[in-house]
Amino acid sequence: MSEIDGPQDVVQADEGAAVVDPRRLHEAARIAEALVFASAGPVPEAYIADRLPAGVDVGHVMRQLKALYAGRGVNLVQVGDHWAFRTAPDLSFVVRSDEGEVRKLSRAALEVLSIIAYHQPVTRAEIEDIRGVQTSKGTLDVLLEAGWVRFRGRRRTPGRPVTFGTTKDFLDHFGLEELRDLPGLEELKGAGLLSGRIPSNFQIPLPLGEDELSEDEDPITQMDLEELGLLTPGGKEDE
Amino acid sequence: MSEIDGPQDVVQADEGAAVVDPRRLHEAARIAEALVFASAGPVPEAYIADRLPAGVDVGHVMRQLKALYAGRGVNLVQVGDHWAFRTAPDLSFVVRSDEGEVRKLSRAALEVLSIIAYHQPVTRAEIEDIRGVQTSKGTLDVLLEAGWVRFRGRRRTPGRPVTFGTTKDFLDHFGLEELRDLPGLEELKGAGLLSGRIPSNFQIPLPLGEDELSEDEDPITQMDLEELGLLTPGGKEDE
Amino acid sequence: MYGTRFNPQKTDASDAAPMEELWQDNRDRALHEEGLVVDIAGFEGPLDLLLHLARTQKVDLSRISVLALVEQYLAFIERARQIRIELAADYLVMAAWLAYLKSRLLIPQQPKDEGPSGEEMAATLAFRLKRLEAMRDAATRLVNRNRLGRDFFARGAPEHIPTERRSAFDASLYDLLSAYASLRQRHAITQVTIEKRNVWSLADAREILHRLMGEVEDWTALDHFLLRYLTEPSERRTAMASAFAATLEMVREGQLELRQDGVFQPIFLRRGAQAQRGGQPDGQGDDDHV
Repeated sequence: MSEIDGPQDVVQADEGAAVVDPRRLHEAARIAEALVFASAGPVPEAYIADRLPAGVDVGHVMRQLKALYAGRGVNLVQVGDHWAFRTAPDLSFVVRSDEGEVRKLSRAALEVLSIIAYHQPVTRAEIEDIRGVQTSKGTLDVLLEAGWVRFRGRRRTPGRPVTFGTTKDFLDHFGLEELRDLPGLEELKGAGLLSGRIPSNFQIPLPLGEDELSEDEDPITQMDLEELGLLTPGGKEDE
Repeated sequence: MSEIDGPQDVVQADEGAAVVDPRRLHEAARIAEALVFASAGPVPEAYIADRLPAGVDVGHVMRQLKALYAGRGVNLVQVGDHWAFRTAPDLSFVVRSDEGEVRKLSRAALEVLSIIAYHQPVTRAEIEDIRGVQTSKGTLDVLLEAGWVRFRGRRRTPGRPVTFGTTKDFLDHFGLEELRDLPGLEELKGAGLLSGRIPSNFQIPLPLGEDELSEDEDPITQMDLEELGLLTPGGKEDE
Repeated sequence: MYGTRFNPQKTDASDAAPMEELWQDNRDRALHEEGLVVDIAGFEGPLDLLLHLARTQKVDLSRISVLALVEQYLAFIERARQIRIELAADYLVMAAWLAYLKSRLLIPQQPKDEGPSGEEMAATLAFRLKRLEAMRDAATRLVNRNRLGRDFFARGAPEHIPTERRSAFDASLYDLLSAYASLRQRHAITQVTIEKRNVWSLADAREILHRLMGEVEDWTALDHFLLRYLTEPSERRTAMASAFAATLEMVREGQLELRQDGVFQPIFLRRGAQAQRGGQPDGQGDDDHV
């Protein structure tokens, strides 16, 4: 028995998993491990699945691997529907990266990033409404360039404004498995602060021009975060 | 007991190792693991030793870690007096299968692609007019090869020039539901991608959808392609 | 009541693990009781200022006195005006709205009154402040999470880049859009410079007139003067306008005389008394020999 105290004791048989030859499963785990370990960026689960022996459930394998690495210096983490190995955060005192500093965000950029994360999909006009100020040029640019924010689609309202959302890199960077893990998301939702609905129909005017597009108004399918409840049911987005 | 068949059974107590608190040893192994994982190159054993808790024998820890990873998809290997993680040799086929395939699109190709996206249907002459430089055949070939650009039709003007457009794969790759989701002038400005210093008559076209032919456009036929010599099987790219 | 400094990032969690310097633009958002320093530049718009004022009430945002808040804001704006600080339009618009809100809150609503009641408006304001504050807190919590490249790390020596894409090429939408935007922008700006050359500045016109003066003894039509410069039809209008404006100035200096026999008739000019004496104007005549 190893003094190093291997992680074997935390691994439990996954319920409901198909009964597969253990050697096949072991081989699958080795392949998954190698694929994710060899990559710096998160690896799509579907990509791993394609490379596993037939009949092996990728989700099952990944959950087992995650448990296997849970107490170790390197952890297997989920980033959306991707997987990545990352050093354990509590070891940050000893591990230092040679590559420069983590990107610093201006106060405004950070605020805009949070608003996009919690309210997505969200238009620029809505961001400005929440902040009560025009978004200066370059703020969104910085977030787009960092790869944390992306154009998601268009809102099905007059003018069809473009909506913004966060990316997989955003989740990866902030150590989030999924958007549900955003700190305080539930409380904010519970307090009605993410609904975008203001209790009365009155709005404080913004004196300067907001986004106004006069392009055509074909319906578009909106990517759904509805499941997350980040979208107001019924889609009254125009406050 | 894990079905994945954890590596515990291969680890053996190292003979002659000093008796150390197992938790201390476990912590040392975590640190060593994280250090080697995050490093861009093989890590000197002395470097690791410096970062381990006092009284822990680095050689002992590394040998144990090596044993721990021996049967796994990733192995800890010794290179002189340095340590590194490597994909298990028998799995290199999984990792290398598509190595080196992904290339960054050149600046010129990005420009041409974006012009085709926004201005489609667009002829080569028009692309050159917008860019102000000649477009090498190689650039268009790269885009055709990538599967992002296609021949749409032929313009009903003298010479019947071929028109270019984007493909479904283009939309998929860039996460667009439809061409109309491409941000317009106001949105590019709002996102800081276009500065305010543009003439008032500056316009960004609304691209014509994939399946719509414009009025002065004929659908392209197989014959056209052959006649034009544009169907080079295998796509000899000259970039 | 303007006493405290507002440093949202330091209110909580300041004793938690290594706090990063959160903001690049850690501007001093100080408001002093004396009212001598009213630093509007420290605020990001009127809502931010209102939130700051609300925080000084030191109560839960849902229980702030909106009326008191309105008065604080209006007093702040008033003070800023007294010491002649230039206020952005947003602040004044907000002040007007708050003044209206105040009147709504003070005067009981008439039965047939249209629009939201003062209470509804106040609730709206409180909601917006609460939401902004919530987003501020969320931002702080977000940025203090363990972060990739600072607290946890990726594989330092990756062995491959997995890709699901059939495409052998990589590019993001951002790459695409920024390539397009900068390309179009580059060309748009080039065009602007070309157009600029088509416009005669006053200085240009003056310089040309100076050069031509030696050649003119008697009354000559302005058109004739400029004939050689007007090969490009598009330049005609700007050349005439600038040249005429320049002649007026030169007439004032006595270097030219100007005559027009009737409306829409040709404009004639000849050397003025100053020029005949060989006097050069000081000032703008510095670059007349090219």
